[in-house]
Amino acid sequence: MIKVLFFAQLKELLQCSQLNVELATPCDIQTLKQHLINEHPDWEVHLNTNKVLSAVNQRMVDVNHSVKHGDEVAFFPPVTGG
Amino acid sequence: MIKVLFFAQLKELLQCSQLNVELATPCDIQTLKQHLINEHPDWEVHLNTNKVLSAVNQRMVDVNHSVKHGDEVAFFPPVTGG
Amino acid sequence: MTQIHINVQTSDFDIAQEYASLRENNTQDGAIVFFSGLVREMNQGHGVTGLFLEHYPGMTEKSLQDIAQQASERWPLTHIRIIHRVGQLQVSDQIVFVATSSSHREAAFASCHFIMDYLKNKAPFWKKETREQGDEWVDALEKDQIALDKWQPKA
Amino acid sequence: MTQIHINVQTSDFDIAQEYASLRENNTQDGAIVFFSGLVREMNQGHGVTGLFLEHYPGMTEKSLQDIAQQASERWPLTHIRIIHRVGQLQVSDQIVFVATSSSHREAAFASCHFIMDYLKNKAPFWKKETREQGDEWVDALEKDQIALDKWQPKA
Repeated sequence: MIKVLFFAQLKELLQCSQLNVELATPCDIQTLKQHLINEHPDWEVHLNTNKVLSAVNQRMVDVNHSVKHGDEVAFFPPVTGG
Repeated sequence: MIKVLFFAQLKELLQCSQLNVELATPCDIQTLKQHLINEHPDWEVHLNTNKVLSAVNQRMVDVNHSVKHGDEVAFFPPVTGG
Repeated sequence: MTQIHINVQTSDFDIAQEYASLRENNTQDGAIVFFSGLVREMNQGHGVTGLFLEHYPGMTEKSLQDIAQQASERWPLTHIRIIHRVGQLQVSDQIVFVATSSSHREAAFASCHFIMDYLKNKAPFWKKETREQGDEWVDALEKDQIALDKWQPKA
Repeated sequence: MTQIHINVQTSDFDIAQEYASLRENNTQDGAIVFFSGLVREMNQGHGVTGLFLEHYPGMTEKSLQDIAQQASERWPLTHIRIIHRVGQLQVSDQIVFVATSSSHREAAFASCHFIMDYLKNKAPFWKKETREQGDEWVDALEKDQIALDKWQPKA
């Protein structure tokens, strides 16, 4: 199982802050995104954009980063703190 | 009359913090220095060095800067504040 | 060995207390640099009456720790303190505080600036502004990304 | 229009009070940068137990005003505060304080750093250290002069 989190405007657009995904792992972030889009076709416009950043186990990664069972994956917009 | 001030180690080396000079003015800083050295030959080693900075009327200037009657001229070592 | 303190909190902070902590039993540092970020009334051309800060608990602390660690490897620092607030803030409120101390001012200035530039780009905080026309998420600015260029090794 | 405050004083200063002055009625600034310089126990390789600061009264204030003026022309700043102490100081004492505030952090960081670099080279202060072997005037360092290079217009 993979725990998937969404933050900020992405969370609001998807109307979802967290869900669990069962996937043949290891896969990569892009595959996980595609899986989410297959389940929720209206998410494509929000997820399939280079404006969405990804983290695996609380570290930022790129879309080729691999994901395995037990990982925590997060998707969010560019950060605006400070 | 020109008011001449010395600061920090230069003041200690010359054992002088202030003196007044009557000079045919306008002249320049280098001429004023030479006048002081003529009056105090042991000051030459301390005054005729590029380690000594000059100010006229409380603004840093170079040795070609002109000096006139009523000016306040200061000589001091490189500054070390902050 | 740099002493690193990181705090992510809803409550306000007292810069005098932070400054006192940096100076306590500290006879080796000649230079302390501080940055403090405040909620502005005008941002990117529109009026703001409040600011909500969302973050990613867990990752936030890790990312700030990681940025502080990088700074401590790059400059000889005695202390690094980072405080970032989350939750609902008002105009003029303090948002973020970064302080670095070192024997020398160049290290203190550069490291404090470096930490802020990285925090702006790498730490998972998101600002939602309360505007007259309603609440809006703040857009990330390209200039904040460009600000990182100065910290890249020269070719 | 930048508000400039300059103080040359024998007494200590309270950075919390300075910070409060910068924040007072200030809803436009997003960034405050502070520098504070302290008396170190070790300097240029020898132990120090005290520090005497001589200055050139009159010129000191003018030169700080002039440096602040240059900074205010170069960056969009709301406030500049400079405090420099003179007279007899002890280890860990505060020597100098520079704060700048602006809408944006790049201006606040750069201007505070600029003011310190120019103060180090242009303001008529001289330090005499109390060392175990007796009192000695501090030598100016070449690196402080080199620090000005970064503020020259690029060729």
